[in-house]
Amino acid sequence: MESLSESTVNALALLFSGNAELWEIIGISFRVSFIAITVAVPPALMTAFALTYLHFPGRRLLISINSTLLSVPAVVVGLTLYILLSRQGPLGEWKLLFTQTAMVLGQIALSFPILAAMGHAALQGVDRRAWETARTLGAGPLRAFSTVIREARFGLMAALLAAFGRIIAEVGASMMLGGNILHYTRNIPTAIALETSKGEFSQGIALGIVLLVLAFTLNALLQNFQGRGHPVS
Amino acid sequence: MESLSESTVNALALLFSGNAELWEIIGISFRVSFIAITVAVPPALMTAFALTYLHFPGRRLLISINSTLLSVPAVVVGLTLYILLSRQGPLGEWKLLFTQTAMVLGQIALSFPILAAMGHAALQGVDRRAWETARTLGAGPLRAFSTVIREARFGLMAALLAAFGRIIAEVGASMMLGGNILHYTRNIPTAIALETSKGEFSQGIALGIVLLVLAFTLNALLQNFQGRGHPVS
Amino acid sequence: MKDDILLTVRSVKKRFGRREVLREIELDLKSGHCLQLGGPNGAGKTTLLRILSGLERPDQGLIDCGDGRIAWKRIRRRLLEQTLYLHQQPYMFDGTVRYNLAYALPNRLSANEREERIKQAMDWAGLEPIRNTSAKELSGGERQRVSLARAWLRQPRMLMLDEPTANLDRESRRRTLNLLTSLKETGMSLVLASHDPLHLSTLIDRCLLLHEGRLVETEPFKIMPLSPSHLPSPMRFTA
Amino acid sequence: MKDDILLTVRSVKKRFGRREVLREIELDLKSGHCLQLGGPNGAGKTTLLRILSGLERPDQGLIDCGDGRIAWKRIRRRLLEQTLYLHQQPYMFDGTVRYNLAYALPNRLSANEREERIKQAMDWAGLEPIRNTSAKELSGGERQRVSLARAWLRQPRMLMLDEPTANLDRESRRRTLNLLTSLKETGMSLVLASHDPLHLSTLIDRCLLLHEGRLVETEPFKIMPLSPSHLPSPMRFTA
Amino acid sequence: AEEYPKNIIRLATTTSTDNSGLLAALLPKFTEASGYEVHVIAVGTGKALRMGRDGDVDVVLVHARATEDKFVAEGYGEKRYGVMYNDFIIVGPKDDPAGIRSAKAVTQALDLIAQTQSLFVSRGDDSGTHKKEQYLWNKSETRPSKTWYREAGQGMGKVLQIAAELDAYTLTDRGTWLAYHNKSPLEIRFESDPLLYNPYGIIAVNPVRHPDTNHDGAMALIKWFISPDGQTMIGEFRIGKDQLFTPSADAGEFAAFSKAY
Ligand SMILES: Nc1ncnc2c1ncn2[C@@H]1O[C@H](COP(=O)(O)OP(=O)(O)OP(=O)(O)O)[C@@H](O)[C@H]1O
Ligand SMILES: Nc1ncnc2c1ncn2[C@@H]1O[C@H](COP(=O)(O)OP(=O)(O)OP(=O)(O)O)[C@@H](O)[C@H]1O
Ligand SMILES: [Mg+2]
Ligand SMILES: [Mg+2]
Repeated sequence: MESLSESTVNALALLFSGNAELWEIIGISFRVSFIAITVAVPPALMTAFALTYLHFPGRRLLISINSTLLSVPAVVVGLTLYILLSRQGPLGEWKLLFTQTAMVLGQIALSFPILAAMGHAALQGVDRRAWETARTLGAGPLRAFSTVIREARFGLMAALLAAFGRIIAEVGASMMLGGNILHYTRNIPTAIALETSKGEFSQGIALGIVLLVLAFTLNALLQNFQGRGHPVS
Repeated sequence: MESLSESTVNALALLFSGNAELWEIIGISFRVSFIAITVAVPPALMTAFALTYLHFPGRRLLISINSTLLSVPAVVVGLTLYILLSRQGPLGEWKLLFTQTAMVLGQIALSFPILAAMGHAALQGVDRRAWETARTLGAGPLRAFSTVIREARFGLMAALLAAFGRIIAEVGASMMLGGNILHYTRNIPTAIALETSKGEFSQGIALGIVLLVLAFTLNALLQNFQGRGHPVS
Repeated sequence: MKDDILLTVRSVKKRFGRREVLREIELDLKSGHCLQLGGPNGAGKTTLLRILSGLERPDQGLIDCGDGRIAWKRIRRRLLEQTLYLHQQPYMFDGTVRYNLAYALPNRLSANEREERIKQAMDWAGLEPIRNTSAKELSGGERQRVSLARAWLRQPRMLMLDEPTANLDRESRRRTLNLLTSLKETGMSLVLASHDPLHLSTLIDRCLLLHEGRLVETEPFKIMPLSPSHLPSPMRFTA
Repeated sequence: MKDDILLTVRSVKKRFGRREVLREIELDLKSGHCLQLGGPNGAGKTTLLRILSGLERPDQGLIDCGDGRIAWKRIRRRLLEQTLYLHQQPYMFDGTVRYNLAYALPNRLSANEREERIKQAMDWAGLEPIRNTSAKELSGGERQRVSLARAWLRQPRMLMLDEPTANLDRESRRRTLNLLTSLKETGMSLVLASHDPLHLSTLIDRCLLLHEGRLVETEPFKIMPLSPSHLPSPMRFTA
Repeated sequence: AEEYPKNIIRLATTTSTDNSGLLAALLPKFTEASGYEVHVIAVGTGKALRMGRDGDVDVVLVHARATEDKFVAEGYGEKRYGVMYNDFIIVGPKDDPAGIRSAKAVTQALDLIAQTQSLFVSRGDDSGTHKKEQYLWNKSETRPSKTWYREAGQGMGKVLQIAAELDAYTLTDRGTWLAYHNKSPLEIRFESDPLLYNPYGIIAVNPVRHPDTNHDGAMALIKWFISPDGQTMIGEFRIGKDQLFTPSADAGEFAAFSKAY
């Protein structure tokens, strides 16, 4: 068995030598997940905000439902969308199955509950005087909203990273909705699943490491924007 | 194709008629995930606490690494443990591969970064005066620690739910480490994956619904303990 | 401009759970007047100020700030536009002192004007040396000063001050008095809840006491009798 | 018991970033004494009290509370055991008023004793009517009173009071004076940082002024000169 | 560490044997007869052999003749025993755009697909089926091209679903197809060519290399599979009225086997 360190080196060499197929797979992974998270964030933030600041009937139920959605297996999300998008399904006309768009839809569905639940927890942690001070200092609802988000940015960033981590690494729904078709819908996690299903473990690990390196770079970049990383005490 | 509502009804009927095989699968799912989360929570809390309250060199790096771990695909976690636990691997002596213990290990590895990252965000949101007030009122470090945790319980509960949701629904690592052996290591997500790979979509959906119903019940119970679910403003 | 009534309050009620904090609040607030709100701890001063600032919703009653009878949602928006509430324990946004001051500036100003006004506010509040300190780390008095400086920058029509001089040192109290006096002269109305109104006594036009959820008139400097049993029955005031 | 020195402080320094807040603090605190700490906003009063309570770590210097020269970690533990710091803006735990009071009780008490003492504390602070209210919702003065009641329940050897009478109504101030006086008579030492020491003046044994990071002695009631240029050079005090 | 009990046999096998329901039908009988319990780990052929190589399972049941022989030759497995066979078929859209129905040989069918540039979905996962497909393309005159050839990298069931959605052709084993054909709009477009023969073999993991595998159990299972009883049951296994597998164990092999164990 090729050793772990060896395959790491090989993977990084591949990465930096500009192996086209590898970069294509990476490109598909990030493209799909970026689009998904970009689409999911605004409504998830709105939901989190509504759960935090609005009294409305069914609020608690909604919170429960949302946390429950966290436990929906990716395969079930994938399956449900699959049934909707398949030829026999109600949205079969759109012919979206086995396209990147279908993967984006799956990843939106997967990231939304994480973003909403963790966003809710983060906003709940912000002192209500933040909102009040903003409003009383003349900020309109929109500006006050963005101020509260700024105050909660540490927790919201954690939410973003968790959600992004979940979907960039998620294999069940992507496999089902994208089909893992080379050059079209094969992304890093489905490629890893394929390699390991072939028994090519070191290839799988290598791809995993590629994902890690890229995720780490991204994290480091984001943390620079984040600011308040210092300890509380 | 059987309709969605029909298969839901069938699934619930199965569930309440006490279908032994189904309940066995459910039992394995929850047993494994409960053990995993129980083992993972204390060290994850400690880590979150250290990241929040202690200054030490490499703190920021550790935070970055932890968030990066969030993006490790479950298959990679599974694969790494697989290689370690396989007969050829360094821990092959233990003969853990294809046992529930291996699944537990995989799920611990998957839940730890979520718990630590979200726990960190939750603790960071607690006013530092909480810790100080506890200490100055005569609480020892341990009691002060549990007080801070109590103050952060809303966020910590979100972390717990997210982590539990992730591992109860996770298929990649369980499949690889447990082997999806009927009566031994087949849990709900691997059963779903099996059914859907056979094209038995309605069976898959039915199992997904079972998971949802159970997760929802669990959530509702937990929320009762949680208390502070009311809106901030 | 003086003697305009900016705010009319009629039979406003507010309860928390089973405790009726405000039972029957009647109040008229005139332009350029300063009203002192007295009452023991938990009497409801903060609650009333928050209602008048649009931050808390009354259970019942009428508030009119010049638009007649309108829905609470619109009243609330009007109140938020016209008043500024100075929290009893001011909240600092995560950012520097300068960021916190700039927050209160109206949008329409030019960059130069903004700089100019921030500088004036810093000078007035003695915040120049700590302009780049994180506002979350400030001392109690410094927070209070940032809070007052923000009020000056915002320049609302009505200013609701909740214990503005608590935590302030003697010099800052003097400056606060000067500030509030000059603001009042521009026609701004002030409502002041304070257990230490002595420092601001020259400012106060009328003293009201919150007693059992009602406002009763009282004499300046006798605003906190130990046993309020001899008080007159509640009536309506024009401040 | 009196005249025991509970706490010796020598050349304690503390800086935040580039600002030297405490430069050279020298202090001896005797059992049963009350020391008033003056100084303008941002002088470092809170910082000093927090250091003396073991909540903040000084950059340098010696603190001895009866164990001689020991490592900061151990000093810190001793300080936390022996002193109680009353926050300038008290923190309420998420829970009822009763929960917050019970928190401060020593563990070794029996259930009956606990009930008894909580009841006494509530009576003293007038918290009985709101015993089951969520402490996070309390008014400013009510929080301050809960905070003082917690101090009474804990009964430490030294009490560091940061603006204990801010936000309190007149009656509560009177009661606070009584409380602190009786605590002092039991041999407890008090350090008091306040911009309003008038209410507690009968309590104070000595007044110190934080001036440019040093403690200088001053006369009671002259603790906040507007221009501190005429002050004597720094020296050592025994309070 | 928990010792894996000696009455348990771990069998790594391809998804086709497990998903078709064959093992579920057979193994309880074996357990009844022998007392051994079988833990089935259903994965691709490549991974199943990998598990055998690493000693993580006791016995493998797969269908990739060349790889199996290599596995034995390299000393990972003891000896390959033939168990049964079925055959591969090409399924495709009802209207058969490439017109392969009339093809004389499988290679010709593939050439037609390539010439008409009809969509073709490949397993692309190094499975036994994928290896067979690559072998067939090599025999044919044309080569796949990205424009009409889609490598899915998934199991047979998934590939059938993808092909159905895309109106594409694909190569499948008959067993999986029989399990799926009710749910699929595709139809058999080409079958019956000697090149499409698909034999299954069973191999015990080499006990010399991995002494702690359950070798006795593995041998018992092999014996049962190739015994007349086992063979009859394989032949009698049906989905609907279709027979999935044809038993093919060598009677001579069984005789020799019975003597040895
Ligand atoms: N959100 C709330 N939920 C429940 N009770 C509340 C809430 N807000 C205030 N109260 C209660 O209402 C009463 C009035 O509070 P308020 O803050 O208005 O008093 P106050 O007059 O400002 O007192 P202080 O002088 O101490 O600041 C208090 O007893 C307080 O506990
Ligand atoms: N954690 C911190 N980081 C940076 N600066 C700090 C920090 N804590 C306090 N300071 C600064 O140190 C100075 C002293 O603060 P401190 O709270 O001790 O003042 P104080 O004497 O209590 O003032 P006040 O009368 O306003 O309460 C202030 O200028 C404050 O901004
Ligand atoms: Mg108040
Ligand atoms: Mg202070």
